[in-house]
Amino acid sequence: MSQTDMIDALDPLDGPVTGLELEAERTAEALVFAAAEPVSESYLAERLPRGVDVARIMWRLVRLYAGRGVNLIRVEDRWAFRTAADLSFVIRRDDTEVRKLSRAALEVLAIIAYHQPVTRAEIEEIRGVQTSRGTLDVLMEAGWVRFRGRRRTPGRPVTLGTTPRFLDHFGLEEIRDLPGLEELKGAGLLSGRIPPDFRIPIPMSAEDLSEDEDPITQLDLEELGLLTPGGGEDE
Amino acid sequence: MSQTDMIDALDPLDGPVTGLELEAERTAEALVFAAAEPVSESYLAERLPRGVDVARIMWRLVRLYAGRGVNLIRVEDRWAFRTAADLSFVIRRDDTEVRKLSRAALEVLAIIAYHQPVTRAEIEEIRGVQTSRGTLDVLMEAGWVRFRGRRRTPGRPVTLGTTPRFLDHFGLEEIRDLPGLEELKGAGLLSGRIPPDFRIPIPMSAEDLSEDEDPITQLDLEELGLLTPGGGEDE
Amino acid sequence: MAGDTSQSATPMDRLWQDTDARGVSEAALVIDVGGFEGPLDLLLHLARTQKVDLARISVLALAEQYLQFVDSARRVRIELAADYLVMAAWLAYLKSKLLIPQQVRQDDGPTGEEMAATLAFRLKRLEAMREAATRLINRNRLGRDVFARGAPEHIPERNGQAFEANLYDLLNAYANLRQRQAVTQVTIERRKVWSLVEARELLTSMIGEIGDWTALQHYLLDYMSPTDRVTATASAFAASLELVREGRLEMRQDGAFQPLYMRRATGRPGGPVSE
Repeated sequence: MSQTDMIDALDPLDGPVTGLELEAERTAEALVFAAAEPVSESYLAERLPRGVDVARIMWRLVRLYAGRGVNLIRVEDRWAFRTAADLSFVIRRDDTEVRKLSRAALEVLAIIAYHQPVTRAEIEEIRGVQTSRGTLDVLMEAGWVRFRGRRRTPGRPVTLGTTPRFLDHFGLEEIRDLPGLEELKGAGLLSGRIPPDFRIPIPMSAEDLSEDEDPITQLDLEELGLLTPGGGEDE
Repeated sequence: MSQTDMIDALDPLDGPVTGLELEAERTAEALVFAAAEPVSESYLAERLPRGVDVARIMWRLVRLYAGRGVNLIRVEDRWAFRTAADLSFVIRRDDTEVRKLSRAALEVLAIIAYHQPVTRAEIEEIRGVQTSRGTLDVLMEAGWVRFRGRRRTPGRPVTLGTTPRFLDHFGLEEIRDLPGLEELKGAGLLSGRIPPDFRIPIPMSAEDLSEDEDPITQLDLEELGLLTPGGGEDE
Repeated sequence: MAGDTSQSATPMDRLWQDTDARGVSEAALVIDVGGFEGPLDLLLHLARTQKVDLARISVLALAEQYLQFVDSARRVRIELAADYLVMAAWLAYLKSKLLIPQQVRQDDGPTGEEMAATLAFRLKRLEAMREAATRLINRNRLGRDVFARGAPEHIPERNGQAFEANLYDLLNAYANLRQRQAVTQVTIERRKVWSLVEARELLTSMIGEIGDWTALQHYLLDYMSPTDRVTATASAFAASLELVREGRLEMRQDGAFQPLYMRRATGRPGGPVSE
């Protein structure tokens, strides 16, 4: 989306391209192509001929590669080449294992991503359950989550946030690109407090309501007997 | 040489390019890019749309990339992308290769961060092992650890602390941002099975000297200069 | 996201009539406590069986379902984790507040409506995060759908640093080291009784900050085995007094044998700050 916008916006910049710029393009291409990790713009700027507009160079390259099998993408202020997503099925190898996340870990990751900076207590409040040992560990080890700092409130709790690697892994240019972020914010679902217009109508009598309750059946009870108590542990 | 010949020789093949061929080009590009090693033509043939002439696709790609910062090259009978030879000076591996910090160094660094101002003897007491000469050197060299002052106790041992660069590297605003006991537990770094009297110090500001510390003087530094990097003497 | 459009405008009367129209013969609820991530998760599951937008759920019905579930579980002698029981106590309290017509508001405690709204909001927020997580994980992921250079030719230097280490490595090293040195073997005896303070802590992580007068104790005792009640009451009372002394809690009782209300202490200058 925003990449395409940017490409369109750059059209006026099409103008004459100098030999210096072509050389800068080749160099930038080579630098980014060679690396596996995204390369920062400052890293590129240091290595490109003086006086070229690095952003312009990069966006020209983005457009150049837009239709190809390998695309130039941006992760925050870093650049990387990545295979085109539509070719996934051809490139995918059987031996490529992406990290499998437990449901708990995935939920914690999403909460950290959407609510960052967020404290552990806030995560637990949202999930209503303690975060088990190891859940955050997995996310830290994957390099997706990091300690950001400490909240300037009593107790100075540590805040968590996501890393550039998280963005890279999930194909996000920046945090603002998280799916549905704006709607969630608009609905007040990313705040700790109930939005003022969030009201639940309250029934007048208890009788009307018993009808939409699902009674517990014998079947349920049998199932209960089979199952281990004291769950609620994640992982 | 022979590549150029081949490109010239292919010119007659320029003719009409089908959509299928363009797709094959994209796929080949992505496959070669993502592969860890040069890929064979048979590997490509298996994955490209049936009926395309793999050699023709590859030679068209060779020509496409010929003037770019990245070239498609043939190594024996396999294909690979390589940065253009004339740009190798930009790409060449940086002299200062990034090294991972050893576990010992990480431990010493962490102790210095949490327990500062701390003497070498105290570090050894906490770790339970002698700290090798090189370990502190590495941390000094990285610019993360510095001499803070001297403890006003017999022997006036030198105290160690962290530097602003340390904060910068680890993304901390101030030393007090280091997580405490609860946060370490919460992050799953400490297990629940710790003695009740287990404490983690709240790190002292890296800037101010503590009450029983004297500032390091020029004289001290000279003295230390003799002692630190070369001579294995400490305290 | 479900329902941010509908929640505000719908007249409340119609809402509650709606519930009658719904099929009552929902597939029987499958209760698998082990499969739930705590009481809030279970509540969310129950709410889904109501098949309505979370902004329109009947909190009362939900509470009723949950309490029924807990009762059944207890009847067949399944030992439920403490947090399930604390949630039950809270819901029982909520239920009583919702059912009893607005009393003369003798204090500033939250109304049943406010408490219900809080619960509904939390359920909705949790559901929203679940959906967000699903959308996130279904994106094109690096290493599965999208690939990086397979044969990188160099590693860009990072800020000219010769050594690489991140905060996580550092903390991990420190935590491991300290833990290694703390050789003392501690075995924590399993607690038979949890105090009201613990209950409050559990509840806080489930429901959020309980800022106002709450008479949880009264309901909580219902969910304890008779043998534990006396000791639970005693230890809860002692623990609460301790917290009052520390300025972290305020307590109130309207008369002898009346429920004991408590709330987080507010605005005590210079008092120790709880986490």
